[in-house]
Amino acid sequence: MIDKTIATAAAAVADVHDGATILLGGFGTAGLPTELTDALVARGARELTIVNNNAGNGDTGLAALIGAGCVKKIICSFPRQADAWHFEKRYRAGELELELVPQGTLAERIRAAGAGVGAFFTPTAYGTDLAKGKETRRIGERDYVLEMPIHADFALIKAHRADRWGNLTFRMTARNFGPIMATAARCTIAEVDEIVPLGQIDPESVVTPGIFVKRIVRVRHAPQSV
Amino acid sequence: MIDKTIATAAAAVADVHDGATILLGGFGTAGLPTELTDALVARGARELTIVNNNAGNGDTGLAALIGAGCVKKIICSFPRQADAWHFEKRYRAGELELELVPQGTLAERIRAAGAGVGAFFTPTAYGTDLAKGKETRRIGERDYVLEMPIHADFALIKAHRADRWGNLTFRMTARNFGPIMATAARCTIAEVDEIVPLGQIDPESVVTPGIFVKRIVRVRHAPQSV
Amino acid sequence: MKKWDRNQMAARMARDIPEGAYVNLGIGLPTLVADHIPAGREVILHSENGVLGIGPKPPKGEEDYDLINAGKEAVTLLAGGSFFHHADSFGMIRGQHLDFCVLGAFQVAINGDLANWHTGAADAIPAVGGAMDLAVGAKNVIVMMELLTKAGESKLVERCTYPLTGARCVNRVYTDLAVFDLRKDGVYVLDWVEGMPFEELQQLAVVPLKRAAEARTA
Amino acid sequence: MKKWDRNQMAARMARDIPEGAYVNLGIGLPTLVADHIPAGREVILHSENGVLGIGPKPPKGEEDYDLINAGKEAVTLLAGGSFFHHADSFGMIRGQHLDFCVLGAFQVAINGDLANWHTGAADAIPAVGGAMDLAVGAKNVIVMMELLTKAGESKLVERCTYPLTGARCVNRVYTDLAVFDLRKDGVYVLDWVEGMPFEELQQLAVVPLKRAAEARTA
Repeated sequence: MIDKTIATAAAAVADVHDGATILLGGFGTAGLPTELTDALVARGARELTIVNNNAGNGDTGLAALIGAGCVKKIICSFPRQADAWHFEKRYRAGELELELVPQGTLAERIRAAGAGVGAFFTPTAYGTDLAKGKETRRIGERDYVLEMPIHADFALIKAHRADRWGNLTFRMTARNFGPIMATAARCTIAEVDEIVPLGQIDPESVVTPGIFVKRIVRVRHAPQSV
Repeated sequence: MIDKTIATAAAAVADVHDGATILLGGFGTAGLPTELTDALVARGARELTIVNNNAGNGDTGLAALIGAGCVKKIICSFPRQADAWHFEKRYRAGELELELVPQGTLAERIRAAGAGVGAFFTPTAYGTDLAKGKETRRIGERDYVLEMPIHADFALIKAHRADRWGNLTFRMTARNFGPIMATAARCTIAEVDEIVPLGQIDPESVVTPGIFVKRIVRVRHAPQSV
Repeated sequence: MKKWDRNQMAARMARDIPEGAYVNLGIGLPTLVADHIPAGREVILHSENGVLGIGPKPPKGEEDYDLINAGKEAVTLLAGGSFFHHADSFGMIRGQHLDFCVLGAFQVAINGDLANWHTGAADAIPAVGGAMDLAVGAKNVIVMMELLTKAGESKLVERCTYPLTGARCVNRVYTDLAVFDLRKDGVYVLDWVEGMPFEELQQLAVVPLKRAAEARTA
Repeated sequence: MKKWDRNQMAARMARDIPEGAYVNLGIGLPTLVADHIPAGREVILHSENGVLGIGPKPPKGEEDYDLINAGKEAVTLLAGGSFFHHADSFGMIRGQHLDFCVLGAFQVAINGDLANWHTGAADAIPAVGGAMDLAVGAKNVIVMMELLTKAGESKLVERCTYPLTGARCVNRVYTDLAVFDLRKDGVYVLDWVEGMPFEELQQLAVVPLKRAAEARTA
């Protein structure tokens, strides 16, 4: 019987290796896989490349991972935040590489990796500093920049409900990067509020089919509001 | 008040012009917008380019449109069927242009048009006759073919439920090309089994948000089985 | 002469959004536009983090931070709203399905170039978010900003000196002094504050202005 | 020597699909594999028209033609199944998320080249469907075919003479006479019908064969 449930977040991230590229879900606090991220900090793998919309803030989650010196590179769209001090300190010290990507290009590069697209032309950032050094092309009446997929070793995401096959639903805007990140990693791990019996998720409403999910972990804390 | 409902299929396709490119949903009989297609035959616009997975069969629907001499070109993945006689006759007579596209490339080209992607590299068809004359590139360890988006003037699709904002859900595998076609046309028209009050479609389960839909028409016949 | 305040600017902009429009409102000043959509006019608000049909702010104490806008503020969802993932959301943007996006700006050039993501300062942490996607994507790219910097320099310029967010993308600029339509043959003033002679506006803006045919006369 | 019949071929193939595998079965012979998955083994079937978790055929009279497979036959959905659109479905395929696809073929070359979409006849209506996507996409591209044409020629060839569906993509070939593993250093026979000397198989197949270390002895 297929059962993708893993007992603990620690067990779910136990094979994250030094040098891994990790897609980390979430926008704001919505969709942040907080327990998996904590487990990742505890795991202590080094030289990680992290892909997230932001670069961590405060002292928890991604910021803690950066603070612990586990991160070599961040690929994100918006690292600047009032309390992004862990990122800022290491970035200014030259200890942390930053690849700044427009948010939609970030999403599309992740989606391209999951969908087997080798590269794509996007109009975003054409004529700006973020397109410097990149191949461009005029197609029809628009100018485009060539962008490459972002493949990853692991994706850590937060979903709402799962079943043992790994089918997922999300909660409102906590969906954000989760469904595309799930497609782009060799090993996708989802922390979820609830694991329901097979067949209880309406097949019309499955957002991420289980084919993209290797491991599910039920969170221990109560969801912030359901 | 926004209300995208149109009273009849005939009214919904009344502005389809000669030379239009039309995305036509459906795979098998699932998701075929039969009433809109009938209305299109009655409308009688000529020199149409039709994008569908197949090239019509029997004497109804797309086959009738071809039989009526309305179609100049078909873009599809699988025109060969035992009863695709209308297509076959005109194709063999040199009266109908065929652009044969692998099914996944067809889907991705439509999706690219809807998502503002200017072109993309796909591994599909590399090294085959269907990639002849196309730009290719080795990226990483795979070889790719460059493919262009398919933009359209109209998309005619079949959905299950709609609300007055044009939000759509689909029925099982009748979903097929509908959601991506809806994104790729300047004017998307959906025929639906049912129009429900705003708010009755669960926001987590909307498959096609109304932003992609210009007109909805309730079908007159009963759905084949609900 | 009295400048338009932030709410007046937002109301002036909101007036120009037609029923049924799909609109993305940027963080800050543009967010105010939502409060000024004329009563009874249905406008569908998009946020790039994956939601269409944003409603008013939730009552205090009822915030659910799984339902937020791009500014990470708690919002509500109207009946008819929907959720989708980031690739679909930016597909909507890049694919030119939004009728309007309303953005803040450091500078707008008369050819429509937009600078709103980076001051170019060497030590600044760069951050772009969805600005570049919105700049190339929306059918109408609208800027809302004060016309002048604190130093009194026009932010409507011949050519941007700050790094670009997008090239030739801005259609219209709503400021505290006037509304500017950027057309191929020049900058047209659609409206300006009462009591200010057009000539004074011209002096402040510096870049050459034309009166739109439909503009009110001062 | 008795050739394997279609059900035996399907059963032989099904045996090699592990629990939890995601599998796309092509039209015709490959579809039979579904009926031979060993009892108690959960295998999740995909169809490129947008469904995962296909169950058995519906009872006669209960067909719903909104729920079909790529062969346009009515199917059912298992608990745990899901529906998605064509771009997502082919993203799964192209993105190498399927563990196996099982296809028919006109010819397979020893380097893994596959020809199954077009005979190359000048007057044939060309039709490709999802074959080229599956050929480049699945982690394991499996062919099921009779080894010999009606004229007695091997369909396992040095080089395909029919137009290719995909280059160097086939991993393994299940035939009515033997199972072939296509490896970098040659074609390995994993299994063959009882009562046939290996030498006879070699004669029929023409292309040079090796016995896999794990192969049973005849």
